[in-house]
Amino acid sequence: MNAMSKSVASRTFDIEAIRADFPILAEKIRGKDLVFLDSGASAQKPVVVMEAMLHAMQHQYANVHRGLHWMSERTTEAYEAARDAAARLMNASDRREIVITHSSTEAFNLVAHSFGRGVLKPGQAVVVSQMEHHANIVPWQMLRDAHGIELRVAPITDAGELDMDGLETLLADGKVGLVSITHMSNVLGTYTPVERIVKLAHAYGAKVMLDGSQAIVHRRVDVQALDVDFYAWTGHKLYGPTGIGILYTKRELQEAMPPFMGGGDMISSVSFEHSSWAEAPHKFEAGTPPILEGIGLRAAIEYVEAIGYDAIAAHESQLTEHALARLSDIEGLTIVGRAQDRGGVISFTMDGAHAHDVATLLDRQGIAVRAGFHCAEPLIRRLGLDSTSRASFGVYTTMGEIDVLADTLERVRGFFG
Amino acid sequence: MNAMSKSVASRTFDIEAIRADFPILAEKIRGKDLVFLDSGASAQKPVVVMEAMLHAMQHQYANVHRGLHWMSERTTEAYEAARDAAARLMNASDRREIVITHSSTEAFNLVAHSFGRGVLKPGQAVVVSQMEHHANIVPWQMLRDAHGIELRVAPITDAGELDMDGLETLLADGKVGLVSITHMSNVLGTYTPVERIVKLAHAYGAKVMLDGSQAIVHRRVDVQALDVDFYAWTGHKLYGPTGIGILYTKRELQEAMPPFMGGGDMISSVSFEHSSWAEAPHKFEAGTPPILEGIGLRAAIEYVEAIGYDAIAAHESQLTEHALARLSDIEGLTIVGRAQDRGGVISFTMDGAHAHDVATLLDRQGIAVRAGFHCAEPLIRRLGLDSTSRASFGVYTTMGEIDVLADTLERVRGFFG
Amino acid sequence: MFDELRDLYDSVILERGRKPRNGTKLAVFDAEAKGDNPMCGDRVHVFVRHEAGRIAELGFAARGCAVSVAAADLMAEAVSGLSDSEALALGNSFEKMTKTGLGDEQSLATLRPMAGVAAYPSRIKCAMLPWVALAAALAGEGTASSE
Amino acid sequence: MFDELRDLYDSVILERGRKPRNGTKLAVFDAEAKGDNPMCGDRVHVFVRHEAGRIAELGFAARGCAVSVAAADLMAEAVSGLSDSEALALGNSFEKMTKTGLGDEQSLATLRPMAGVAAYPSRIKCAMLPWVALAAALAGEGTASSE
Ligand SMILES: Cc1ncc(COP(=O)(O)O)c(C=O)c1O
Ligand SMILES: Cc1ncc(COP(=O)(O)O)c(C=O)c1O
Repeated sequence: MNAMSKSVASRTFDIEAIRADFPILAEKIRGKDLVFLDSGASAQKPVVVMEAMLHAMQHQYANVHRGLHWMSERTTEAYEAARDAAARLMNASDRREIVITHSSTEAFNLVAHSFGRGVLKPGQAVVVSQMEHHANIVPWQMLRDAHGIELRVAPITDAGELDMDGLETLLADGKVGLVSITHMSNVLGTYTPVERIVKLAHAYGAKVMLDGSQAIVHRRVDVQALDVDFYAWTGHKLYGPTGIGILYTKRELQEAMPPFMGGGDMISSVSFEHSSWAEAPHKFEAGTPPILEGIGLRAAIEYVEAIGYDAIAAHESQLTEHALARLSDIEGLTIVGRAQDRGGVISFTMDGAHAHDVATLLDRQGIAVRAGFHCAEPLIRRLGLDSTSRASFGVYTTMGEIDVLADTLERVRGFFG
Repeated sequence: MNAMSKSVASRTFDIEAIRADFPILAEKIRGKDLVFLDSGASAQKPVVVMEAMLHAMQHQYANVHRGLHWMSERTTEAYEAARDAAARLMNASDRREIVITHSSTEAFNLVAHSFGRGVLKPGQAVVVSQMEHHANIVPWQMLRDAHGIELRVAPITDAGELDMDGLETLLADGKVGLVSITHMSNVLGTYTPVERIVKLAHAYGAKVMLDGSQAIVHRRVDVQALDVDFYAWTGHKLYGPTGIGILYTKRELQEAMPPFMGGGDMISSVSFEHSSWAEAPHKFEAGTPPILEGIGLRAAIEYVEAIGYDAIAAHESQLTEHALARLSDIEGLTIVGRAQDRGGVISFTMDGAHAHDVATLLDRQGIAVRAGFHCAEPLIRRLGLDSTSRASFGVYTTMGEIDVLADTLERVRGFFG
Repeated sequence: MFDELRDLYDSVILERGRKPRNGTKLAVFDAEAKGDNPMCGDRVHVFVRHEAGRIAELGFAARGCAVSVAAADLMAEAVSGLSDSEALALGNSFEKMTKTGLGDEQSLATLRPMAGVAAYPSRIKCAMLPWVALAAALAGEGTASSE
Repeated sequence: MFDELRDLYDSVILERGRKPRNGTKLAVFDAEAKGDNPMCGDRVHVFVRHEAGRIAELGFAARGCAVSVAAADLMAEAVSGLSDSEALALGNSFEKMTKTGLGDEQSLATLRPMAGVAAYPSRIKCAMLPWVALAAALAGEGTASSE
């Protein structure tokens, strides 16, 4: 079960073999080859993920954790293997540090409720940055409004990098209990200097949560080396199914954190007067968990591991360099964000052509890009923009696809020019 | 796409054809035929559900709602069709009344947070019953402890029926803002008189939430006829994937309810000072939704519709009658709960044999039943028990399987006797 | 290469999207509202001046795509001289046309260049944004959203 | 028909599960703790009396399945005469045996009938419950959970 397709098991980066693992890439859109440059919104799924989920539904499925019968025991093992895989992928020291959620978004809400209301005290502050996804803004606003926690915003530079001095200034008064910042911007492609952020925040007594929704797709993450307190990501961007996310929570913080949602599986004992909670991570996982999704995610993690982050990162930096070079050559096109350390997510604007219109014209040629706020309205406003178009890459993206994008953008310019 | 298998499209209840739709039923457990009597915990999946999810991953997948490209538009349509299907299944008058969650458990937590903290006032009360699943207990306890809402518990009779006089007594002082009660007990199989509950509660000014997690698997639910305010259920018990649930919310209540979780997709506009919310149902759906799960659930709903609730209910009542007759004949076996109106979930105890031991012995013969609290510890305590064994039926359960269960239980008695 | 796109990007839309004729705030007006498309950032602010119970003039300020700007510009012309209820009825017909691609009523003549949007479901809300704002303005509400 | 099950339901377990020999609360004790298996309802309350730094007597009250009751009963005999740290070490060996089915140390002799539980992963926590409670009792904690 969950066997990796032979093409992946042990290879150097073979783009054609990888593409063959993703059947959807052979689709035609309005008669044109699909050029899928929207992996930053959600990635396509390799056959191994489909097979793992299908195998479970065909041969080995029941509810988990509570069953004493064969199907339930085997399904529990298969599902819990996702926790082990996630722990290994992130180099967590203890599998109990891995909380399985339904998405990154749920992970942020969980921490905002549990750590935010249960551990932080009114008068303390949470710091986010100007380049956060709404998932890392709105839960803190709700915490602020409900619980009297101040929300501070670390500035970014015009190049789209985190302003570390600005961050330090916000930490100076010692009131900050948590710094929650992206590891990689889903708009600008910027990687943030997470080692330095964690050191700095810890020096001022603040815990750190990182939004790894984008980063973990492209880069090796080591939560022990980082010494980070919370790290969140979402399965569907890492070639896994929708409906599952991972929240790393440092072991020593779990005890003080109350549960987020209540229900089955997260309790130790229930009476109407009083209920007591199960041990972490189960305390944070109420109800029937995402069983099939866990089984699919484990296959996705193993797929990524088999390719290896070194190969993934090398491929991505090739693509990104090429794309930056090609797009920079297009007259009237402006690349948004110019961070030193950046990855395969590129936003741009075009003079005289609104991002929506650009996206629609690209779509007509089979090219899928995103346009708009990218769930980061404050960042777009900070940059003085109304919207951008965004191309984002996956393991299956080719140099040829970048060329198709660039060539087509030239023609879009002509259309509106 | 999502075409129903020919065997289902238009038939009377043909159990062999139905069983052929569930490939897992052909599995052997420790060399014995699988007799899966744990559908109440989670049901098996028909081929149409697998095919729908697989088709999406192979041919038509992207993130939804925000995309301007073909894959995103088509995936949005396919995903949103789940909302339409759920609205049709429950006879909701408006598709916007259907909130897509990740489980029943999330649905209860959503209502406890949003309606509970946002609409109910400290000093008001919530009523649950003695026969609730933990998912319909713990969120209200958390609401009680955080928000000063009283939690009242409606009694049940020894037969395992709701004590309607007891319920009315709890409502009498007019302080009750919400009555949240199961539509069908996951332990006793009892159907509650939901029409009467809704009328009674409304007469005293209370809203009503029903836990339909079990009921909707077996019985037609008409939210308009019931005039119920909230109705929750979970996809994996209705032959759909894990990681998706449905919360019906009456249109006129949505406006006053604040969001539960914050993030992408649930906002109208975000700035650091202030964010405004999208319209319902999106206000209640933060982050990337369960896209593949929605596509799978729609196929499951269509599967159930094609068989039809009349046929399902007739089959279930045959099974239940037969099972009650056969099990009653076993010496030392006690059926727990004897409600007049009951369905295909049967709990029992056996003299001299603990429920775990019974379950393990049955498992050795390939028979999957559940044992323990069934996430309803207060109910088990109310009945003066420590645990029960539970057999629960699905559309694919046969009379022959009931006989295998009964015959094997006779032998279990011999083993421990 | 984009010939297929002429269905949506009719030359009228391209031109109106680039250089709207009615894209100015009115100095004098008696109704106004903002429309927002929260998912993508399109915004339009609509100003209306009535005379003798009819819409005498409509101006707007818009930031957005060619489709939403052109839609606003054509709307300004189409509703001029109509009563409020006629304008709202026209909005309904227009919405139908954006969904079906069909609409041969005489009243839709000015708006017909927008019919191609029907082939692009996610762009329909761009076309509807100014109409949603107009409805809000006529109803005396301050803001509206086409999401 | 259940012959295959003799691996788990060894006659010792069946007998001990039904009529434990040490299943009584101690009148005099110096350590005690409750163990809970929250998912299924098994409960055991363990009482320990020490003499000269060694466990002189262990009694318990249990409500649960044959496996957990038999495990408690055998544990009571196995730890008698051991120091606390020896008892805890034995618990570790026992846990290994329940997971692997293997354990030929002399110290495990009394407990060996429980080895069959290894074939039933979800029942391991039943076998471990009394040991978890014992550890809690020796550590001076009031309750423990084998979940
Ligand atoms: C009656 C009842 N309510 C609620 C639930 C919770 O469903 P889920 O675990 O899918 O959230 C269940 C099933 O576990 C149930 O049987
Ligand atoms: C940086 C970042 N954070 C958080 C999220 C939220 O992920 P999800 O929608 O799966 O919860 C996303 C993706 O949408 C993202 O790109």
